[in-house]
Amino acid sequence: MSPDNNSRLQITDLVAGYGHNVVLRGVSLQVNQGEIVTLLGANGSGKSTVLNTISGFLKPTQGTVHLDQKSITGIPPHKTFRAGVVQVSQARDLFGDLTVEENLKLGAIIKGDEALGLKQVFEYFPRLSDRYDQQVSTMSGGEQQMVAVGRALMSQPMLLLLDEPSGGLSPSFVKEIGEITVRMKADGVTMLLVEQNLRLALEISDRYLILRDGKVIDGGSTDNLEGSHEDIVRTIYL
Amino acid sequence: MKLNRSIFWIFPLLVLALPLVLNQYLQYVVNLILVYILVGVGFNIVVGNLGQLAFSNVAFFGIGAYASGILTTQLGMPWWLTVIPAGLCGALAGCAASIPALRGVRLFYLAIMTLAFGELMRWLYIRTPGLTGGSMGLTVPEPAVFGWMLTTEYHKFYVFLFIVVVVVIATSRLLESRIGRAFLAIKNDENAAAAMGIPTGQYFLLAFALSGFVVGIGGSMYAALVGHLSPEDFDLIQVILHFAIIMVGGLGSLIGSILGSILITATPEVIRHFEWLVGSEEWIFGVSIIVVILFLPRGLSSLLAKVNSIFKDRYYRN
Amino acid sequence: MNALQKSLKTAAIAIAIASVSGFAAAAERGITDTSIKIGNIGPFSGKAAMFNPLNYGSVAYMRYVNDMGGVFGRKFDVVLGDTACAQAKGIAAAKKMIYDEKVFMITVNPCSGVAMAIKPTLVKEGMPWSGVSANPKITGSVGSGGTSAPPKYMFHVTPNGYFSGMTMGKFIMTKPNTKKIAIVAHTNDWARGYCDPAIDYIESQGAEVVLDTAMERGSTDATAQVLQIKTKGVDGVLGCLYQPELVVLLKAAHKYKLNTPIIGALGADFGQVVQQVGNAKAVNGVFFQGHLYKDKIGSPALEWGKQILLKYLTKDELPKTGDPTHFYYFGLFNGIGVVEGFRRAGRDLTRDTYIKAIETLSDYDNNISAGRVTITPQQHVGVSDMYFNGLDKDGNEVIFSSWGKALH
Amino acid sequence: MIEQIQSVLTNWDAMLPVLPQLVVSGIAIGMLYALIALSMTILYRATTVVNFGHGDLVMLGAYALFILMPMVTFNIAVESSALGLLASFVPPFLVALILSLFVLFAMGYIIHRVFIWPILKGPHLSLALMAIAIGYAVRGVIRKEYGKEVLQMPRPFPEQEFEVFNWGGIGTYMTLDEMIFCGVVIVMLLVSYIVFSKTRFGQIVQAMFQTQRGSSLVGINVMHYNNLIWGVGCSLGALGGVMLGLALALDPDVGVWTLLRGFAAMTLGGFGSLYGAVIGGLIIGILEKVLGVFISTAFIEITCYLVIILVLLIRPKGLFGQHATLRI
Repeated sequence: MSPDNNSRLQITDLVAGYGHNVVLRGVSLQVNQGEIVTLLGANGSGKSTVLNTISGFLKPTQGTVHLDQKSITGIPPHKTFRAGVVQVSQARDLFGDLTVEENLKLGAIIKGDEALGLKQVFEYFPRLSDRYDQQVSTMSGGEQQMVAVGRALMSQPMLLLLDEPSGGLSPSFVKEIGEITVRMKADGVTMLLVEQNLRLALEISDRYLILRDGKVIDGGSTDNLEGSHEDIVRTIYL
Repeated sequence: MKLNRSIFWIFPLLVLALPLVLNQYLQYVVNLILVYILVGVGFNIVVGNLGQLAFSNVAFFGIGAYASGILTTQLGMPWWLTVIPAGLCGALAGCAASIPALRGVRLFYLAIMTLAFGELMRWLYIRTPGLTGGSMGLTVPEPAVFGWMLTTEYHKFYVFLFIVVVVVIATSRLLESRIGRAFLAIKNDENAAAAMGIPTGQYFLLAFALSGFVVGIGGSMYAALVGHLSPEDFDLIQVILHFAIIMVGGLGSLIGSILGSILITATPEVIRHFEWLVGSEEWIFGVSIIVVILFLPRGLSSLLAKVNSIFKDRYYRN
Repeated sequence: MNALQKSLKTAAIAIAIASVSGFAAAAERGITDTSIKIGNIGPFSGKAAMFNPLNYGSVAYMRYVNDMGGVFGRKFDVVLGDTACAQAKGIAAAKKMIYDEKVFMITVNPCSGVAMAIKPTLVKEGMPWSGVSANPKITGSVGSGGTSAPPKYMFHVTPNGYFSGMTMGKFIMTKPNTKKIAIVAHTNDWARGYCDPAIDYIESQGAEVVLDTAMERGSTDATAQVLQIKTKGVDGVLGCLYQPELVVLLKAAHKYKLNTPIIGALGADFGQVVQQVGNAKAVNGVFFQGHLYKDKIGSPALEWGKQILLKYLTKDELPKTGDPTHFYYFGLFNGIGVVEGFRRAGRDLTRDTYIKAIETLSDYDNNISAGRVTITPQQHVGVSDMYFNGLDKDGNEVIFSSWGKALH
Repeated sequence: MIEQIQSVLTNWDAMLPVLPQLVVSGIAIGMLYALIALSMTILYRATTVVNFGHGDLVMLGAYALFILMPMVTFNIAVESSALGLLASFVPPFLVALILSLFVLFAMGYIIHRVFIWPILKGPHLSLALMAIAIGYAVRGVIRKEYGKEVLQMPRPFPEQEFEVFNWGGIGTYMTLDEMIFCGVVIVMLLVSYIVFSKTRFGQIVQAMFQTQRGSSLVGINVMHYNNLIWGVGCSLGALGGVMLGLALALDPDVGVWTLLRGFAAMTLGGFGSLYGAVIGGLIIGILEKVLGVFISTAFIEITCYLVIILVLLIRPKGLFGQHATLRI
């Protein structure tokens, strides 16, 4: 598969794992500019591992990762960050004792326009501008998720990796996150998503990919799937 | 290769013949190894099995040694009768050392606290000259067993070997039982263990007391072997030694404790063999530990476990 | 190797040796016609390594004797052993010397704890031991801090802690109107080995030890000690301290204007202490340091010793900076006595003849120590007096035999 | 014990006038503890690793200066170039000091990069023992080379004492050493306060203290900054070592002594708190002196142990501590 010009992220035959435990056994996928792609799969199918390998927390043993036709295979997280890949991890990994302001500003400490970033983040999350001085560890899960996404946006990333953005959130927050994701897409942010909430995932994304046993086994466009998710559920779990 | 666990009996049987081939110097080194096997086994209960970073081991060791020394010199008891009381004194100290852990002091806080406890005990040995001989040290009479004097290193060897085999087997049984599994559960996730209904507090106390008991017996043997106790023997260098034994051998592994004590006790003697290395012991020791941690992070026992799965400790998973 | 092979080999060696020498001496371990094997043990590593020069001083003298042709054609084969000043390691070092190296005798051994721990083995094996450790219990007879006859094979050529400590007491008591004494000591056997006999002596003279304070190794400040001493109003201070802490004590004493004499034990080098205090006024008339030699270190009378040390020790064995310190001469002192024993024992050397020879040392002038060496079957400590370094009014180093009285 | 209490009470009148002196010299020595605790805190704060071998690196700092000093002096004497001329205006002690701080910075950087970073994901115990073993090896090398004698630190200025104030005829004194120590520590405290709260570097360190993975997520090169911080911690510790060397003498065993005092100061002040470490150091310094005089000098040694045990039992987070994730 040769990288085509429209692709933002191109992964080819990725093999990776922890020690002797191989998790990814040849994953190939592509995310185009301005697109939202969702990775679906059962627990342990390797979804988060894909994100961690892209952002450099895990070194692949085989395969390549290209961002805008440039290889970012196996380089450490701080370099993938500079290249423009920013991950919002499942655990969020926020700076708990620091304030919302400090967390957001740290998002742009290495790269990015701080003022522009703050303006953007407060547009998406007006609620955060009210909580500017609040210590992050005292906030609710949904608000923390907003800070995490906001922090990731501070560096104006080329590719945003979102690991279960709706995980453990109340329905109203899930809805809000969904709406914001759509708005970010409208603003041209490219995203690769890992999501358990099928409804949300299919609602916001352009395409979906199904991962099982460390391989992409199915995928397609979400356009003509209105209402009939059973096939997908069957592919994921059976 | 299929091996039966009964091969563990071969080692003590093999070493029975050691006095025939060793001179008294090498026999002394072997005896010292036996002492440190108990130290390692005891230390490992708290550090390896329970997963707590407690450096109180040296305190147990010293208390055991001094208990034996004081009972023989002050009360005139024969040495063999003081072994169990020395263990009990160690166990008592273990209970005391578990108090911070019971109060929720963990990790590195626990480490420096128990470090301070050990140093405080050393201070106490110095400040109670009436009992311990103070800084001049306490000369312990030649050990006796049932009226027999252990005059040579060979005599001491058989008695020590008997004690070590009994204690190690008992510890092994205990760690394979429900108690050992509870330790393991606490090590892996304390909150989950508590949620499963394991009374974690009791097991903390038990582990520390057990560790103190085993190490206290080791201390008693040390008193019999060395014959002169001085407070400086139980300082922070000893902490490093104990720590190195279990890390080099393999955390939470009985076989590891044995291998570790053999290696750590024998290394200085190997260096001693090369006279031109005189005075280099410290840095060689430091560098060797660094190398082992870097390249063999799970210790020597992990090497053995690769050779044959029988050497894998059944009560330890990482 | 089975027992039969072993005994055959031993027999073969015995025959070989016997055929060469033809003397009974061949049966004695550690000696041949051309060599005497000596075990030289001490803190080559560990926290008392600053006493290591004691080992090298003895080594230097034996190398010198070897260079002069040895004793009756026998040259010293010195084996070094590290005790790290810790019992368990020290016992290993000593047992290796006895059972593995099969040395004729063990010497130097500065650490009392190790000496006490190996004493039973030495006594059992009849292994001669000439040490420099302080604890009077090691070789002490009734007259030198012990409680019974001295162990047959163990002796000090040098004074032990009992005599040195007592001399510290004697020295301060010769100062007129001395009634109250304070002690500052490390909490180890070395320090107690000096200070306890001193306390006994002082109390036997009707004076009072009003304060016995501790100063830990590594202390950087002696404010508490000095202020306590000051509030007690004492007439003299005995400092059983190693060099760094002694310097700290002297600095603090000067800072708080404690104008009381401070007497140091044998744990420091006088010249270095004066230099390290960095202020002659802080030392002059105040500080007196135990001294064993017939003249000042670096004086012409001891030049021969310095030459031996410089010639026979390698660069690694000598100090990194400056001349050999007091401890090197202390080692020489021990080495000379040990070698003199071999000279007196004659050609037919056995352990028994060696000890008998040592016990003939009487008023022996070794050309290094101030006191003459006398060892008798009842008394295994060679020298029973000590002198004191101090500065005179002009700031020159002087050796005092008692308060205000110079040796020369 | 009862006897001692009685003797304290009877000596109260005699002792009381020396109290100001005890406080002053307690502060002076406490500043030294504070500096060492500060260097350990900085190291811990960024990397959340506690360096059990820190004492020996502190010791190494003093020896580094001792070793470098003759080289520097020699070079300045020989060099006749412009650089040499320039250097001749700077006292050789200062040159050697700066060089030794730099050497220790490099040591810290390399130690973390080569020995600590590869095992960072391993068990806590490996980290603790690794740090101890590094310290032990350093001590062994120094002892092998320089252990046979008591070496004296080169002195940049003569020892002198001053009467700070006089209360009822009893003077309170301070030496020049102590004054300079206090000055240096205060300056260092200010510098680290500014660096940690006002600079970008400080923000990054702050972030790494919170979560290292989170710091990676915002593009911080965690390994590099950890290395740097180890370097900074070690060179700050080396500064403490130089002072220690001036106050005592060069001693390869000073590490253990240092480590426990540093721990006590950190514990009392609260782990991770910079000013807590300093205040903890001062309190322990004063406490040692006061207990040493009013009760017994035997208490000087155990003050720090008692502080550790009591603080952790009664108020584990110390005076100013905050809870944070610990990685040993």
